[in-house]
Amino acid sequence: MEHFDVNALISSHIQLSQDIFLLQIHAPYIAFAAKPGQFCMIKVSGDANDPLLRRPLSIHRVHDGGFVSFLYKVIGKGTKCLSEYKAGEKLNVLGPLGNHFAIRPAEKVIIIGGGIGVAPLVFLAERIAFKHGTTVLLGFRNREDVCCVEDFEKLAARTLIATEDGSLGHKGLITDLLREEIMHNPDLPKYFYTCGPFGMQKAINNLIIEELGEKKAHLEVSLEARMACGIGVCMSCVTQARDGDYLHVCKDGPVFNAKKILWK
Amino acid sequence: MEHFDVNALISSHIQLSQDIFLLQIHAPYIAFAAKPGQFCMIKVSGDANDPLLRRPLSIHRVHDGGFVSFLYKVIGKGTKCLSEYKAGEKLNVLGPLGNHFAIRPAEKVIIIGGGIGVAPLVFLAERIAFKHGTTVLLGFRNREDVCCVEDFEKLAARTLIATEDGSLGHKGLITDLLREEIMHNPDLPKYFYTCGPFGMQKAINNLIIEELGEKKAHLEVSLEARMACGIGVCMSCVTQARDGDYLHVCKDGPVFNAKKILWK
Amino acid sequence: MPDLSIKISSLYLKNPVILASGTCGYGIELKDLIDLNSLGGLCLKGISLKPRPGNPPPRIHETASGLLNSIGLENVGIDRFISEKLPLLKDYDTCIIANILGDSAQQYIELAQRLDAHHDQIKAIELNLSCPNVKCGGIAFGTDPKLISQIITGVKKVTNLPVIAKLSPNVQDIVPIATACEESGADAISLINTLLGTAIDIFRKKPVFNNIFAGLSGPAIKPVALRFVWQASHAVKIPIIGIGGISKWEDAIEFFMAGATAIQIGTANFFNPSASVQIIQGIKGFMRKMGYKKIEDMRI
Amino acid sequence: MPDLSIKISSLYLKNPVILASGTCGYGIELKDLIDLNSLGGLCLKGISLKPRPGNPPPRIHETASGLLNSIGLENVGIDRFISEKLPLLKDYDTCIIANILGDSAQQYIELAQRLDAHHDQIKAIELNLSCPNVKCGGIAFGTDPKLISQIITGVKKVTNLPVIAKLSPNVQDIVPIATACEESGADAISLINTLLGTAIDIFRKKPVFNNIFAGLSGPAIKPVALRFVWQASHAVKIPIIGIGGISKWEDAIEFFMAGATAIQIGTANFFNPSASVQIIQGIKGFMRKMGYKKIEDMRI
Ligand SMILES: Cc1cc2nc3c(=O)[nH]c(=O)nc-3n(C[C@H](O)[C@H](O)[C@H](O)COP(=O)(O)OP(=O)(O)OC[C@H]3O[C@@H](n4cnc5c(N)ncnc54)[C@H](O)[C@@H]3O)c2cc1C
Ligand SMILES: Cc1cc2nc3c(=O)[nH]c(=O)nc-3n(C[C@H](O)[C@H](O)[C@H](O)COP(=O)(O)OP(=O)(O)OC[C@H]3O[C@@H](n4cnc5c(N)ncnc54)[C@H](O)[C@@H]3O)c2cc1C
Ligand SMILES: Cc1cc2nc3c(=O)[nH]c(=O)nc-3n(C[C@H](O)[C@H](O)[C@H](O)COP(=O)(O)O)c2cc1C
Ligand SMILES: Cc1cc2nc3c(=O)[nH]c(=O)nc-3n(C[C@H](O)[C@H](O)[C@H](O)COP(=O)(O)O)c2cc1C
Ligand code: FES
Ligand code: FES
Repeated sequence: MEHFDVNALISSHIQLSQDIFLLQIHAPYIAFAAKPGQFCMIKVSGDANDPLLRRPLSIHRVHDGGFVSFLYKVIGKGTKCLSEYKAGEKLNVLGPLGNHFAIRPAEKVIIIGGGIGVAPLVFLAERIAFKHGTTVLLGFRNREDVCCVEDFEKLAARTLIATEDGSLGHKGLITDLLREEIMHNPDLPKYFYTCGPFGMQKAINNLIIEELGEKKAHLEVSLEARMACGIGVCMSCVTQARDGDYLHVCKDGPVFNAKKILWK
Repeated sequence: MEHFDVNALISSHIQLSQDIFLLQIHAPYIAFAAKPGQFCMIKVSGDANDPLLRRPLSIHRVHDGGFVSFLYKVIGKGTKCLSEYKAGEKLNVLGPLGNHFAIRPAEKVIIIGGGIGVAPLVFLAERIAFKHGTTVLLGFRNREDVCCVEDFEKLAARTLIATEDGSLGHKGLITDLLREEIMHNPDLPKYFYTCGPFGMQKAINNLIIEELGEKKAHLEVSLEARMACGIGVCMSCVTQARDGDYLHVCKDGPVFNAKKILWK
Repeated sequence: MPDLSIKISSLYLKNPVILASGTCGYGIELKDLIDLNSLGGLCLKGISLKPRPGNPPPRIHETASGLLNSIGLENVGIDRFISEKLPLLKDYDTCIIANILGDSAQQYIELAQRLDAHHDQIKAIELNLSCPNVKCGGIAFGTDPKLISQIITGVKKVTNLPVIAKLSPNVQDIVPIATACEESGADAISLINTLLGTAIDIFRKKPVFNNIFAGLSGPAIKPVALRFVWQASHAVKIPIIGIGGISKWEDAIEFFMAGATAIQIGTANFFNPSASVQIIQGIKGFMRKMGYKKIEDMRI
Repeated sequence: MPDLSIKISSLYLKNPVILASGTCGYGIELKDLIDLNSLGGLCLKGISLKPRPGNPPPRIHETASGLLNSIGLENVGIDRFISEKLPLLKDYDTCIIANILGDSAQQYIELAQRLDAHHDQIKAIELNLSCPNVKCGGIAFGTDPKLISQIITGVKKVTNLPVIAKLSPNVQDIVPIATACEESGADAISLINTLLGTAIDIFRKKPVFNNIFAGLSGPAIKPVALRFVWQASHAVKIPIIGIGGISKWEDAIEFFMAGATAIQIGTANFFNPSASVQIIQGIKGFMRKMGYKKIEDMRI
């Protein structure tokens, strides 16, 4: 896996809601090499040492001309720092990192995103949905958090939304949508992709196994872990595998076959 | 001495040359209380811890409506950080701090500034030159570094310039101008003010004593020292007094009677 | 409504936030910037028998999220402290703690005796045990349990004021030292003092500080300070006052959870004079939100 | 043109910049990002006799300008290290240093013996002496001069490779330990390993790490690391390899001036993978500008 450490110009940086931002940089090497599901490590404090570590963000989309975009939520010190960068400034970005989602025929997949976990799924849908249609299920806490719906719709994807408070779409959890999708769809797609909170992905995995059985459940999940390096040298980013081993999210992942993961 | 810790809006921030910036903030309490020679401690890294300490900057001018400006040179990490703030952002500023220049009749004073040491002297000239004229001698390394000349001229001050490389005004040191001023001026002013590098202020002090004798030499200097607190609690900002004691620049100064200082 | 008050032996503090010695001068300097009455306590600049001029400049050097200092314990000496500085704090309602330092056990005892006469104003004595012991070739008192015991026992004999032993982190194991403090009658332990560090001026090719070494403080040292507090609080029963890199209320909570009864704010006062007041508010808010009633409820 | 090369006993390094153990994996992972041939050396991830899975997550926690880690020495074990990892570095022209760790002196000796057979590729062995000694109730080897001597003497008997003793900073006085290393035949000393620290998760009311304590690294610890290097280099004659918080060439120069012969870059590799290469360039530029001909000329 080839990756690059570039000092990239910020081409645009837009606040989409209270705490969600869309960042676009010019990084042709990364744009060219990137595959859906991969991520970058971004230095958010310039030359200063606080915050010290880079922050991992999924590649949200790549654009003609060598642009790469990230969709992120401000949750702490690092993402707050990042949000203060302005178009025209430069950012140190290392990527593309990690493995990627397997690309399958669009009519056979369902993409499932929870919260800011939708970020990498647009890129995935773009690569998959080219010439096809895809089913996309999105879950959010409330209307404020909803994002990327038009992105998926532009790709002619069938996009269903659930919000916990019912302020948009189905009132309830994304698993409700998924159960319905599985039950009312005899012509069931074979491949599922998810990204979002661990608990959500766990619930999705359980549901799919429950409904389809271990053998027919093909689920690729994208996991998060605290990362120092992003390139497999620090051993910090582990998640536990079903066989007891530790998997390194930055190198063995972030995309995993759900069967490999210990869903505790 | 009353001082305030305010979270001030940056009203403008202009790059005057390669490394000199003019920063203006809205800080009515500070503006109202400020006297020439006083300084502020500015937090240059927002909520982050690197750089950790505030940076001392002299009050360059105060303006109607409660605005305060600073004129500073980027020399290291802290001033670099500061220079990246934009108008519309906020800065933590503590001030006004320290003692101040004594205000004397304009016709009796000579103001002498070296390099970025001119910063507090404009404020001084404004307070002094009100209704009067003042002689101002300014020394710089080269044309690039020259600043504030129009500020002084606007105040109807007689402004003479020396640059080390002769790219503007007299070619040579500021002491050349001062010697000439003293020698060719029978009607000598009684009070001198300086701000600038320690070596320059030392040379000026020597020259004045040499030419006028200890008794007639009335020189107020503004000194710098590394400061952690700016308010007299950390004891870090010492300079040595002639009597062997340590003076605290942030509280006993930054303005000192030159006779009190050990010019080593 | 959470109750922030704490007790350290006979000492009652309205809240557990104290300004650390050497970072709040003689207290009065801060009166414009914070309401001194809102503080749990004020630990004043370290005082010696004779005035000390301190070290030549430079006395500070910034490091990544840290501060090296070599102030050299500059202070006005016990006489002027009592005659000039103490009276200025007369009208404030906060707990005043005197911090003392000496070259020998005898000096600590003499200082404590002098201060005891002012127990109307001074509510506790903190012993800075990180000073070099002149009699024993300059080894810091803080590294030798026997010397520490000697000082504490001696001081306890001459005063009824609560005695706080302030320990140095430049030791391999804090447990025997904390235990020695407890056994010799200290009412509390405060830690940490600064970590020993240095910096070099590469353009002059010499150490930044005349004394080569200096003390590191600030957010950089917080993880180390917290470790010492955890270790000490699990080894002794007397209260621990946590110090080291505290600049936000979240930091303070970490120290309470690690076993501290109170905390001191040091370097943060320099870059944010309102830190202490903000931290008191933050502690209150957190306790309310999480349903903690007393500071000690937060202890893990 | 300054000469950046250095010698550590029989070991020749083209320049004094080495990547620190645990921060560059098995080396090969970095090949896309930096020219491995430009490095003075690569100190690979610490290796034990048996593979070690490491600790459960979380394994890292960010602090102000620092990083706490509790990786738990995860590694593939000596067998896979030799069969899978070493061959990948065959074609690179940089000095490969193996870092080893054990539960007992015997394990260090056995590891050294196994590695000695690969002296075509491995040019030195670094002993990580900060591991808890299982036989002695978990006290770190690095705090006991006798244990250290035992390990070094034993290792020197089974290999002719230069042996570097990597020391822990969690001690009161590094001098007796450094002296013990020198006397028992170590070819060099590297320091510091991480400072012991901790952090608390205040919302879960428990330590962030399962093991409570973790190791602090990064720019925050530089002043402390530099102090240890100064103290050790003034106590022994064998070369010192300085480690701790180095992220810029200026930091590296400080270490050389404090007495280091070489340096290692650790945590900086994480937030700036090009740090080592930039530091080599920076050292060169500084030496040229200031007229230094050899690294040792910079020593104060
Ligand atoms: C492979 C990968 C891809 C990601 N993609 C996105 C994305 O596209 N959009 C987005 O909004 N977020 C994404 N995240 C999560 C994002 O990295 C965290 O929200 C961010 O690191 C939080 O940093 P902070 O300083 O604001 O928060 P703090 O909580 O202050 O961070 C403290 C430390 O914990 C780490 N940390 C905190 N939360 C997470 C988390 N969820 N995952 C990993 N480390 C964390 C931080 O990196 C930092 O080291 C991704 C995470 C991973 C591992
Ligand atoms: C009372 C006072 C008034 C000042 N007024 C002005 C002004 O109006 N305009 C201006 O350009 N500069 C002024 N200075 C100098 C200014 O404070 C320094 O240039 C600035 O602190 C450098 O910080 P840095 O991080 O960029 O440099 P670095 O060299 O990276 O700073 C490292 C450390 O040294 C301290 N330091 C470095 N140089 C100085 C210095 N000359 N004086 C004090 N501390 C220093 C820094 O504050 C910091 O703690 C003043 C200094 C003092 C004491
Ligand atoms: C400038 C300075 C001066 C200090 N002077 C003293 C002192 O006189 N007596 C003392 O016991 N501790 C002194 N200390 C140590 C602090 O009280 C505190 O223990 C240490 O700085 C760690 O806390 P912090 O990280 O919050 O600053 C001083 C610290 C600093 C930074
Ligand atoms: C994630 C991580 C893993 C480490 N693993 C090892 C190791 O296996 N063996 C070892 O001797 N030191 C290990 N160290 C310590 C480093 O080699 C180095 O001594 C320490 O981090 C200080 O340097 P730094 O501040 O430049 O990181 C590790 C450090 C980190 C941060
Ligand atoms: S983040 Fe360093 S190994 Fe995965
Ligand atoms: S800067 Fe703290 S006393 Fe002067």
